[in-house]
Amino acid sequence: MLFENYDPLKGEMLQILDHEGKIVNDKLEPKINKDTLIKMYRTMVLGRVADEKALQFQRQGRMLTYAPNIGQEAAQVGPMAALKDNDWLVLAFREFNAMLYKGVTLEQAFLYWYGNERGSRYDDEVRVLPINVPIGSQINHAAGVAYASKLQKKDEVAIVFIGDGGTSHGEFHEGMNFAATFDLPMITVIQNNQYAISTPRHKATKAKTLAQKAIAYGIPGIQVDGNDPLAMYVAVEAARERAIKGEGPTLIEAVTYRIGPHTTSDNPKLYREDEEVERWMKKDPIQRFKKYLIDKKLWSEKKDEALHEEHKQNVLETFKHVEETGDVSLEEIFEYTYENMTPNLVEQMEYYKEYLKQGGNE
Amino acid sequence: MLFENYDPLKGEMLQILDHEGKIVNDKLEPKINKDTLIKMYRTMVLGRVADEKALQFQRQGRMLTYAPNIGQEAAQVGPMAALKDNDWLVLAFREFNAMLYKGVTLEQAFLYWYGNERGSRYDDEVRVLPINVPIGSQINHAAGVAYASKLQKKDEVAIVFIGDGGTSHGEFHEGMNFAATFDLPMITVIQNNQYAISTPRHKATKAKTLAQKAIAYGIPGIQVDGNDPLAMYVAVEAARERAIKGEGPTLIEAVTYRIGPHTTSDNPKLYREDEEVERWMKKDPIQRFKKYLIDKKLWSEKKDEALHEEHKQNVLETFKHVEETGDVSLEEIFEYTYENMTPNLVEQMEYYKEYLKQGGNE
Amino acid sequence: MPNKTILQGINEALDQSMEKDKTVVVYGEDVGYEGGVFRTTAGLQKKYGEERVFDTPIAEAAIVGSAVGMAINGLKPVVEMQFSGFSLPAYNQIVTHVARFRNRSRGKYHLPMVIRMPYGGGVKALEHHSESLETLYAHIPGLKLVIPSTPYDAKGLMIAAINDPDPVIFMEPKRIYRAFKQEVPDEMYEVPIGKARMVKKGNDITIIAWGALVREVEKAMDLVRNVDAEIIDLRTISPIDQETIINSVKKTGRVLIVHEAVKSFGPAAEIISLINEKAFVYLEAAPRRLTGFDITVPLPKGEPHFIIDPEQIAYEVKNIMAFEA
Amino acid sequence: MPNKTILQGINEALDQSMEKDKTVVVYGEDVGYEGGVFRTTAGLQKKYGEERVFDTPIAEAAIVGSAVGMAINGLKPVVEMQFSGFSLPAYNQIVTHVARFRNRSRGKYHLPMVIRMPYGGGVKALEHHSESLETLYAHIPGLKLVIPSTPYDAKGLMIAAINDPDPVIFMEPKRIYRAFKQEVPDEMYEVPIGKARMVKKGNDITIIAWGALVREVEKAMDLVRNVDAEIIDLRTISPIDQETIINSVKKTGRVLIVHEAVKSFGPAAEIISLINEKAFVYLEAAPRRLTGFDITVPLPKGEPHFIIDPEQIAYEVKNIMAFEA
Ligand SMILES: Cc1ncc(C[n+]2csc(CCOP(=O)(O)OP(=O)(O)O)c2C)c(N)n1
Ligand SMILES: Cc1ncc(C[n+]2csc(CCOP(=O)(O)OP(=O)(O)O)c2C)c(N)n1
Ligand SMILES: [Mg+2]
Ligand SMILES: [Mg+2]
Repeated sequence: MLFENYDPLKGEMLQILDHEGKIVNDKLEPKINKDTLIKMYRTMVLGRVADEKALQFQRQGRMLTYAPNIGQEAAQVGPMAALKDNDWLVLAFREFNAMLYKGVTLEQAFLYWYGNERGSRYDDEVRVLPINVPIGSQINHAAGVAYASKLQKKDEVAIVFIGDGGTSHGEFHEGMNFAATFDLPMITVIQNNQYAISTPRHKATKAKTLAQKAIAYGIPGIQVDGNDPLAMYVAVEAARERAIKGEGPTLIEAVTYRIGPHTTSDNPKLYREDEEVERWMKKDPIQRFKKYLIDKKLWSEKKDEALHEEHKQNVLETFKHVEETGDVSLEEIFEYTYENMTPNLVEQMEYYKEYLKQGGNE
Repeated sequence: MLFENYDPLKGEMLQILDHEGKIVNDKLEPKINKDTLIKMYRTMVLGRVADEKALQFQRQGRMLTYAPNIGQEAAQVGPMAALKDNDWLVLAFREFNAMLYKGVTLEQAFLYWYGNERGSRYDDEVRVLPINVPIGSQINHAAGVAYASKLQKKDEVAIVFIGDGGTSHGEFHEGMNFAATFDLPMITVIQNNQYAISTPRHKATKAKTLAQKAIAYGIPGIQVDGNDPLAMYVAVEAARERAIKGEGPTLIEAVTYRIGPHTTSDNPKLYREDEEVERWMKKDPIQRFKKYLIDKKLWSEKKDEALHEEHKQNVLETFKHVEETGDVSLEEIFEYTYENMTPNLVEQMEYYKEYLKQGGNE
Repeated sequence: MPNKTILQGINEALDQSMEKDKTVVVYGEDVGYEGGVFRTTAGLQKKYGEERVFDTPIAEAAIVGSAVGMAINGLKPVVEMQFSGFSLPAYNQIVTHVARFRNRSRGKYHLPMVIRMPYGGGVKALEHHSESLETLYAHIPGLKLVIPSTPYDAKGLMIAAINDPDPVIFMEPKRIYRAFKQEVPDEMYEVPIGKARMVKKGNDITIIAWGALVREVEKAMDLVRNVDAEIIDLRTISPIDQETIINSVKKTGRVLIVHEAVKSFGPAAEIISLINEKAFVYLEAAPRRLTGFDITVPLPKGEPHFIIDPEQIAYEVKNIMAFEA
Repeated sequence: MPNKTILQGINEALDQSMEKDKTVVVYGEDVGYEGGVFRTTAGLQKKYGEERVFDTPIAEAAIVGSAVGMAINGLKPVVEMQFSGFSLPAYNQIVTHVARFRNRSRGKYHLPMVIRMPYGGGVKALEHHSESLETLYAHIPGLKLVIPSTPYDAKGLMIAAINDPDPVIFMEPKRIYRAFKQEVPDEMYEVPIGKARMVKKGNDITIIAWGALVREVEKAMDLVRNVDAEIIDLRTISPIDQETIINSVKKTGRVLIVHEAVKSFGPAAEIISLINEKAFVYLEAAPRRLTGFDITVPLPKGEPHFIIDPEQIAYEVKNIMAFEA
């Protein structure tokens, strides 16, 4: 239903909450309970504060590298709120907010960017796959997770994120087609943040929308205002329904913008105008959502200040813990190659220990 | 124009010459000169005769393996007739008729299936790339050829073939998107012969048509009756015009059928009904085209008999030559790895010669 | 005990594993309805249904990548690459994910999965159907690479591979899929991964081979008089069975490694280096390798030059025996 | 002569080659407008236009596969894989096409193209940004594999690679992109592919390295007294310069190979095997290799264990010098 009403080929885009925080589509306004709304908002603010701090830590040489999510909070938190706990989240790498919402701890998330594999070992019950660096390849993982859910008749779906740039990759095509062919319970969210590093979206494909790529797989595709958490919620909720019913995957293009640099090694001034950034800052998802919550009497400026302060302290403290973890031990880099260390690996490790014993220097 | 009138999403398919050999769309009937029409027909019959003989040779243990094209002649010859000599043909592996039309000799084409690399060294002026085994990868080659044509302002296009099964491959996606992004002069023909080995087309993708996959790249896609040489001609002619004008690639789905086995190692009875084959035999492209030519007074049953006989003799004689080529020399398997043989390769070859001298056995 | 081919051994291993363990799924191009282009998976779809045994689109990265996801979510996928040459589109998935998920997630996720692929030459096939790509998998930490050479091992190693908690690349020597039969128990059993097979004890020279070439080595030794060779079927290429190799070389002092893969940077180089590291002082002759030439495997009319036969092995054995330091 | 970094050497080689030869095109992810994530291609798009220097979609198979087509149709493409770890999605194209078009077409088509890729660890990067994948390319017949270790060689080898009629994989040791400067001529010149560089003559031990580790070997030899090492910068991994290696080992009788790539089935194994084949009787000690461990390159907080430093090289040199057969 929803998907038939928003045809990407006709340039239609789903929006419920506009840039000013006004409901522009009250028929579709989702009935989200208060706690969930607050959790959504809290996560977005935490994501924002953590991002800003992480960029600082990196400039201070304390964080290794970092890929900020500023401006993309709604595109991540909206979808997460529409899922169930047992649904799977399959990551690309710019889904900090989604991770936090789904139960990855701030400490784990930071530890990863700090350069420690432990930052990809989320708690046992947290159904989130680690950050996935090779562009596009995560789509196939999600398809497999979803296949297993379906075969085992588990009532769960896999949601997978990818960037606009990632949709050009062969793995995107193979994974989408695989999922569609077997009617798998998968939801793909493209965070179209307009850039792949320095390459603007329009230089990566001639398709007018990324949502229309769904047509190649015979599945619904929809363009959604990715800075509108309510629209993202509604789209994912409908996609989940399809998925659970056995109707297969859905492709959701979240139209958003990467306000910050690609990563801390990137200088966006090389390839885009400040003016463009400012234009998008006016569409800020957090401001918009805050107004909505205040209008609904669920929030206030005072609470907001307190929340920012709370998160700031949380972030500072957490990062302190992260910094205290120090280096990874020699044993640990060997231990996880196989279930049991091979004789060859034992030998290599022992050789190195012997070298260190003889006064070797790391 | 043409492409706007045939929307794959509406289930429209271009046909000009119907199963009975009647023109059903006289506005679109192409004005092909007599010589070209005859060359088209002669090539189709040669392709058919060669295919049938090759299957025989293989059963007799004289041909290594073979992938017949029976039923797909129009899907290949129609496009070739619409091209110019300096256009490039980029092959998958089931384009025997296209190769012959474009100037690959029957002997070369047979030599390949006989198991000799010389069968992929076509004459210097023949702009055909060798048979390409890794499914899908040829699309990227065609995109590159087309890029070079465009950059060097050469008035030429690249046409590339792929099977229905091949459209599921990541390389198809990457190559199509690359070509579309840079508006390259490329034409992609999908020979949708309904099967990828044993896997039917509908099990490989949920897309209702393969032509609609064009939408993912923002380019036109069209479904064409692939057993209609005139429709194929017209579609490719229009696509070529777009390409030469700098408007980019076009995706043409030729709806056809593989009457024979996948290759001589395949037993299609394992996965499809004879009845289905018979149904498609009624749509035979050669019969249809013959009727058209006879109606146009360009052909006669008598000429037809003579042509079959001529081709039969030609095929038998050519294959005799092929069989006389015998084995490939030791030098030859070493010579073409690099422009100059490395010391290592010289040494390996000399070592083996020494072994043979000492009475070694190949 | 009934006699079975390698192909039957593998089919039986898959069948019995699927029977026993509902989480085992088998898929790939044409493996379902038709039962595989070599018919290795024949009968399985009928028996276990279209959800557990199925045909996929032609998309190797999707086949392997989806197996990663399935393994994470409770299944044990056994996927087929139609020929080892067509595993390359999945190489990114195999190297960047299959090999690494355990390490990446510090053990939270691991991937009990098997990637099967017929490999090797001598079957008069088209391009990309004859490669021996052991090195590409053996060089990658986190993968295991297994190659059976007999029906008994084929069945036992496949069962072991499916039960293994780590991902296993399983290369099948297609040239000998149906070449001969051997007594193979009807019951399930495992042949341990990581252990070479002592084909024949001997004192004069150690000959190491795997896959289709093991039998060629055996035939070669019928041609060489007065040389008492110790023949080792490596069986697991990675992790390699150092112990068996080193003990043998310490005894014989001479060694020949035979493989179809091309020579340079190929698997024999690793074995020679291991021997240098662990048994250098025992060497009485320079270790040698008899391998594919450093060229693309020729099409069938040129392939006879490339194929290693018993005569050539015998020639090399004589060369090594004649070596005097 | 002006002093330049490796990065500048490569940039200049590209610039001058494009200036001289209109058929040279340079492209890849972010190489155009921005000039590359390392800025290796900075300035080229401005100078040569968007048609000859351009950004592509994120699609490595398309980048390499289109280069194949361009090379066939008269261009000399120089493409970038953003990091060597991201060359894997193009691995199918590289192995099945780039390496084979000449042989497949019996010389009708050949591919004068270069695939550049920053490689190696020690830059505190995320996963897949630190790999050393030499073996994957050196093992494939039809490819050449070049790795410079100095600014002078970087420029000269890149020019040679672009002029080479065969496809060249050009791995760039990103750790030392800007680490030091060297006098580099402003003119164009070639450093021959297939020839190692004699870094330092010596009599006691042969040390072979390449890329970022050449300097570490030099530093190591400052730490070891009384050992007169012959240091060879291999520079071309394939085709390998047998002559230089073998002559050196015949003189020294002892050898150490140092590389960042993981050990098993890695590049050092080939060198050791060559030495066994050609200089066995000259060996006075077991040849040894000092390499990456057989694990996934750790993230930065564990990477120091993995990185090979001068102290470790010195330790190994002492071990080898102490060897007595
Ligand atoms: C296969 C592969 N190629 C290249 C890269 C290097 N790379 C990292 S992020 C990135 C751009 C991704 O753009 P997009 O998909 O739009 O995601 P965004 O960064 O905007 O979130 C690239 C090219 C990679 N990680 N994987
Ligand atoms: C990458 C790759 N995977 C698998 C194969 C094996 N294979 C050869 S032909 C074929 C089916 C091709 O089907 P389709 O594209 O429809 O072409 P058709 O054979 O029908 O002409 C397959 C799977 C291959 N050649 N390349
Ligand atoms: Mg983006
Ligand atoms: Mg087909």
